Amino acid sequence: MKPKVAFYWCASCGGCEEAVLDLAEGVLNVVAAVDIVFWPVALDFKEKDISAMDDGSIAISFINGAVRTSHQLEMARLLRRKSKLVVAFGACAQLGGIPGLANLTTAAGILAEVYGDAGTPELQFRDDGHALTLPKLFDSVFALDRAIPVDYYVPGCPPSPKIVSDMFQALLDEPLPEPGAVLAPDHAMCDECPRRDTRPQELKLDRFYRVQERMLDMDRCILAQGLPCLGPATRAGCGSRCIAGNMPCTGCFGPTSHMRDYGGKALCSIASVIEGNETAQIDRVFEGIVDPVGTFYRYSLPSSFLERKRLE
Amino acid sequence: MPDDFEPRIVAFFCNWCTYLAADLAGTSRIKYLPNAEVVRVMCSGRVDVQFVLKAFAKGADGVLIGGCHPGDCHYQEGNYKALRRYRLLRRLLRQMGIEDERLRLEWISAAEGDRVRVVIDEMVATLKRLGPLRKAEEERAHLTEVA
Amino acid sequence: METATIPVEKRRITIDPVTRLEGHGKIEIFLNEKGQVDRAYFQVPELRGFEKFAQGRPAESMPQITSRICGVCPTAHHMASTKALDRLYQVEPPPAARKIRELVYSTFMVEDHTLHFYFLGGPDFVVGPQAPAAERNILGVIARVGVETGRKVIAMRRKLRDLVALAAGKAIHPVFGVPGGVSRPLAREDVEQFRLVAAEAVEFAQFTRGLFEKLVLGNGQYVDLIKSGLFTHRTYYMGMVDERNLLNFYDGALRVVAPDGHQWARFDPADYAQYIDEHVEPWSYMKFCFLKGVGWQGFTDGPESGVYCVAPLARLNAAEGMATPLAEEAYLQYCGVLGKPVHHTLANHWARLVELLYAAERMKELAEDPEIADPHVRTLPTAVPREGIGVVEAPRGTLIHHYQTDQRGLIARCNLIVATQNNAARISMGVEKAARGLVDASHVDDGILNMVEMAFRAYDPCLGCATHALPGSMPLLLRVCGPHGNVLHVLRRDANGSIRRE
Amino acid sequence: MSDRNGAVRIGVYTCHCGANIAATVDVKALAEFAALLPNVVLSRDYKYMCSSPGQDLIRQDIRDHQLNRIVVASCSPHLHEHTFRTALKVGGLNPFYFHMVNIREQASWVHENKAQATRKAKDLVCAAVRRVAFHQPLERGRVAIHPDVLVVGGGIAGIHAALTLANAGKHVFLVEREATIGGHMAKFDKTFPTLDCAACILTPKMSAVRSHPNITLWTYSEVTKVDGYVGNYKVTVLRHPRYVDEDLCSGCLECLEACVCKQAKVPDDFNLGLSKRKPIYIPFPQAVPQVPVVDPETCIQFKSGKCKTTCIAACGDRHAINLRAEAKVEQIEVGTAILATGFQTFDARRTPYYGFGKYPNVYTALEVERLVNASGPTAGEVVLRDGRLPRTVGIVHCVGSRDENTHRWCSRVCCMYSLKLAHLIKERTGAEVFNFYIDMRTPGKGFEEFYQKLLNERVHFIRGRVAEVTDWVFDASEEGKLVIRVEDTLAGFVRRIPVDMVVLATGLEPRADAPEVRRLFNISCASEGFFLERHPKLAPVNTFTDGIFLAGCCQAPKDIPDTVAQAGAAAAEALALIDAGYVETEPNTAHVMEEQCCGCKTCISMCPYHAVSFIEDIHKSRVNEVLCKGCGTCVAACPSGAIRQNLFEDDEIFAEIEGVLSNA
Repeated sequence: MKPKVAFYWCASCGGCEEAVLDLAEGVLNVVAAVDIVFWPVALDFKEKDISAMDDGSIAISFINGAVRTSHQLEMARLLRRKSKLVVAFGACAQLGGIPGLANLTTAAGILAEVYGDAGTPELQFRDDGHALTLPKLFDSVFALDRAIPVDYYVPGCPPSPKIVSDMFQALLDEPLPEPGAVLAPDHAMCDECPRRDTRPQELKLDRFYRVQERMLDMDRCILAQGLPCLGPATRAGCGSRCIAGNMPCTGCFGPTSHMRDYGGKALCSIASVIEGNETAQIDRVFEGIVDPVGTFYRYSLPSSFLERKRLE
Repeated sequence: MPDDFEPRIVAFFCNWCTYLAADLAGTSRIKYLPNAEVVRVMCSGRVDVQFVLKAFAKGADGVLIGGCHPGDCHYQEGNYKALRRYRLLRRLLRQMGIEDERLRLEWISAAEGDRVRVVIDEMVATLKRLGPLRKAEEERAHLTEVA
Repeated sequence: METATIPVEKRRITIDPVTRLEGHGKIEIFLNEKGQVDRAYFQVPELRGFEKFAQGRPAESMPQITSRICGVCPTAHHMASTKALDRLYQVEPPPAARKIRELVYSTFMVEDHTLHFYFLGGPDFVVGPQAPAAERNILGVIARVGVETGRKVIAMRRKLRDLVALAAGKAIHPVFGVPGGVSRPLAREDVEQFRLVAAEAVEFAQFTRGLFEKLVLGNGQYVDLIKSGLFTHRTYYMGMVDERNLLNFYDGALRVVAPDGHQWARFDPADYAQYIDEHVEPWSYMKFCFLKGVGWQGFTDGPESGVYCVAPLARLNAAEGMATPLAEEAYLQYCGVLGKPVHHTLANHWARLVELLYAAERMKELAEDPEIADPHVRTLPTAVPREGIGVVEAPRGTLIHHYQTDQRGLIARCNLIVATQNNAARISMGVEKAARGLVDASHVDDGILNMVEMAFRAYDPCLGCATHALPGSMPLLLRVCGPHGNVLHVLRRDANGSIRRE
Repeated sequence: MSDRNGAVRIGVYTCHCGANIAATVDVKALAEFAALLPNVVLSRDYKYMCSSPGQDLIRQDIRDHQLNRIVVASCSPHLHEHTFRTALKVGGLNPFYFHMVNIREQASWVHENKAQATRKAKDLVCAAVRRVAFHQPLERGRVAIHPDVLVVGGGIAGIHAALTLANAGKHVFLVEREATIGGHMAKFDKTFPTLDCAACILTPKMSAVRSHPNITLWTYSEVTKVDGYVGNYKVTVLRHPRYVDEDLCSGCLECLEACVCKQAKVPDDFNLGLSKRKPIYIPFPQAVPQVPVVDPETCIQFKSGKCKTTCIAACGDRHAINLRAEAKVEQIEVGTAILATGFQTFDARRTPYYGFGKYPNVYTALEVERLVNASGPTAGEVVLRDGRLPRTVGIVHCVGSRDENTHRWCSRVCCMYSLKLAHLIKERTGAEVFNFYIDMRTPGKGFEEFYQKLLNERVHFIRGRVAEVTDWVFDASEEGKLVIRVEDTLAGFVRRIPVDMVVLATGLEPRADAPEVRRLFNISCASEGFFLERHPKLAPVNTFTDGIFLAGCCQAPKDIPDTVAQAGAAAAEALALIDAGYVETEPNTAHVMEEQCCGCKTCISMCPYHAVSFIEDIHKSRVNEVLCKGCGTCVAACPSGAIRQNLFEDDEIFAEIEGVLSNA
């Protein structure tokens, strides 16, 4: 009988489901190979409905999105219990993703910003006797593996079609990959960059540019052109799509297995290839990097060592 | 903040200058505060930004990087690499709500035993003023929402 | 978890989750003692706070950051954001850049409307609202229209998305938008590919239109359903139009027509704040938009209520016609059958196909424009940034990005009004109306659940896709409770579509 | 964790270092604490871990308890890391399964509160225990030692070191900045305390250098660049043109006679300006090499180009004089280098209250050395500038020594050379000689006896720091004299001593260019500016840079016997390396994990030693482990973590960080 699989989303954009649909004709093969018991929306989340299923009766749960509300946490735990394997699918589940930038603020901060003085929604509300509830918004966004144990990771925002099809290959056939593996090459993206040979050996940047500050050559190393391109620090497998779009890598495929804090390591290396031995000169060079956290932790703040901005 | 707050400092000292300065402070029996604990590296250029972040994440209230004076690096220019990383890292930490004073980069030569005392004592005083980096309770509370 | 534990003191039916732009949606239906619907709520229980964490980010990163609001229509956010940057930096993109943007955008519109018709909303008609849930999905559609057509649809989508990727870097979360232009020009061979696929797209749109005529218009039942009062609300409508008041997705003025079809307002999108306001309900994370000039009167329709809607139906109401020949023809046929303005929510599906045709034709026009391959695709901005507003017509309706920055172009304030917010009030009304009309405690079945769903699916609330994507039905649980919350009976529709009473 | 040798079994040893540690750190508590740490199977404390019973303890335990990791909490790794690694090796364990915790220099010696010091020691031990678990077995590399030696500085230290090495059959390059070797010693007349003639003992050694087949002598030359590493230094030497070819010149000195400048007008540096020389000159009669130098500053041919160049004519067909000669750059390879760059004397103008430069009859000791020297400007006559014999002479000690305002250190030789000069002046002039001293320091063989001899010679000794030297006279007895004002701390009142001649016993200080030389050879200076030895007692001639040794006053002020002894020691250290034939290198080098390297080239520009190179055909970086000095900068810079450093692996450092913070 075909393995039962589930797809679920937490705090995410739906791009990951689209990434699966982008297998196009390939989707039909996947559908043929598995028995999909959930797609991102599942049954009413109450304990008793879920406990109706036997623990571990789902072969693989593919969970995308970060954990941001009590409701998503509950669901993630539930699926963990019901599944033999849980796959953190996409940058949000693996690293926290762009919604993870919310770790620079708090739930209160967000509600205040969004609703201002128009009044904020309440977790429990009675409207002429009708009890309505909303799940709790956490102060922090969490990568999936901070909430539940994760067996495999699929990087990318979104994962590239090749990565997705390789993933199905890898997980539907024996032998399974190493537990905890990130299902993508374990070297940095520069290696597959079409412009890799144009990177000079002696790179010493005397300033960083913002994208609106200079025209970019179509065929020269983008870092060498002064834009902080994170290709050297980012796991390969994306097919260097952003480079093809003539824009710098922003790191959605996250770290290789030899980095512990993606942003810290990326910063460390970018800061190593600049001019300047005096503080003033060095600071001038870095002026072009106006938002270090947004630059180096765009997809990975919740999975960084510090996890979030310090609470005031 | 509790009055008995004792800041924790992780100090990355280069083998050839600052670590020797600390040795000299020792042989000279110079007395300084016991809040800094030294991790020896061959050169301040080895200090990976990840190390600093790890230290802060694991409970350090301050991090001190000690290297050779500009031009004096045992490896010629490792200390400049350290300086460059430090300047950018400072700005990142600021965004994360971590004050500049909590990360300090100091050039201390093998001859400057007393400088070790001055720097560490100063830093401890500053950190006592700033208070603990992580206000343990609430910070843990929220980080363990999922735990 | 709260939702699991709160006591129900009235009879309730919970449809949880349904989904929308930012995560999940939830419908709560409360019955009175007689078992009739007392009140229904469409709740949005999640929020990611882009407006907040956008603060401090450099404006130029917003096109890529905000595209993560939605992975189904990232191109819409990317484009609205990029246009906001043009205004922010007061820079005019070179003609080629402007055309490349609209070309990519049109390509995206064709693709997204195709997705919705075949994968999401369409099945309701192609397969039929009463059909077993297990068939009401793309596979059902394929079964109905034939594998060949099925492959054709999938292949079409693939080609379109490959083109977006070719020009914009990635189909999901594009990267090509920069203030004052696009990051890369189109090479001749790129343009050639666009030409070929554009021609196919027009053909495909015509084919789809034919399919709709055959399957839907040919079926009196469906037409009646579309026209049924259950799915009718007389509200205001908003959409983007060009200088001739013809529909445009990429640029133009916003036009609002009253329930009687007359122009109520026509304004520069940058002035949106003078016309649109947001209402907050304490039981939902989603804000409900309404027309300032008219005012918020609660969840009710008619000229006195500021409730309005966007998306295909609204756009066709707000516009006076289509800018391309075949689309214009389709538009006239549509008005011929339904009149104008059209107040039937389910007509959205038909309107979408008219737009599909327009998007394909527009794509063809631009692909054949000789200027499109001009290598000059960027103007470097020089002005000091302060404020910028960018608006496009997303597949699901008007999308507004509004940024204020400091001198260095770091975001200070960010306001985003997404399509589904414009529709939120009308969706809630639709759900409640459908529920009132269909649900009663003694008789609840799968078809009824689906009818209720259709009330919001017609708007294609962004990520509604998920409610319908493979393998098909949105699993639902419907519980009818007696007084003091004792469960009378539970109807469960499982993922495989089978219905079980418990 | 290492799986190289099964489960990790750690032994932790806490050293008391007598009371040095035990007095401030609760060693018992520390040992008990360590015993409970993960993977620790044995924890001991012992009085002196570095002693041989201490080391035996480790060896024994490795066998008895199958320990495969060792942590010793004692002093600085700079002191005993090698000792303990050797102990591991002898115990049959790879020496790098070891980590040392510095709880003496960094805890017991610098903290007072025992509880706090102990708490800190615990954290440090905890860090080491976590770290050592990740250690990997490593092999030391071997680097062949080039047998040639560079000696910098041709004073007595350099000369002695060069001769010792040359006599041992090693080739020596001796580089001297001046036109002659001999250094300060060549300026002296007699040496204390034996009063034997400096020239008599020095000049034979100088000519031995000149004639020695194993010595390449380059005077008038400077080291401008040093590359490489122990055993394989590449040195660049700049040889200034002396305009007289050393090989062609026979040292007849006829050119000096022939010079169109009949009168010597140029102040003679060798005699500190007390005499004059010609534009073409030889520093002093016994100079080595015996080859004149042309001073382009003053030579008419250089200034006007219109000289008859009689010197060239005089040289005749030897053609040794070539006024168009240019500087030469020599490239040499050596395995080791000895720095014997010496000292400079304190500039007496920095103590204006002693009147040097103001009153003609105030001299520095070194000037008087020249005056009393038979081959000096006055042929040994001690006369004032006006030619009079001094009747009374005052010698002021500690000028620029033991002084908060100038130098705090004692220059060690001033007391003795002051006594020597007092003796010589009295001998030559019969003058009354007064010594003004703070403390009389005569710690050395025959020194105290010499002092007694002077006392018997009726030389006056007044204990007290001189306040000033002035010509402001109070009465006729002081008329025409210099008055020395001093508080006689024995008599207990201020005295005014009128004298004809004042001699300032100026101290020794580091050469002005010591910082440049230090950078050139990548060594350190101590706070006062003298070169820093590796260990003040155990490695007094070594530096922290392998293969670079120190001799003489560049390391600290010392007298001739000590200098010569140290020069011999430095030579012996060099010989030890050379005869071993190779040196073992620390294995803390970096290496690229090629399968992880993405070829981004970030590392290439990180390395100042060009140890990292880019292999085009495989598109990866590679580290040359011989060139790599193990700084780890490329490791930190590698964006994807594809470069690792032995002994400083990320795993190890992260474990250490978590360790020190384990009870945070």
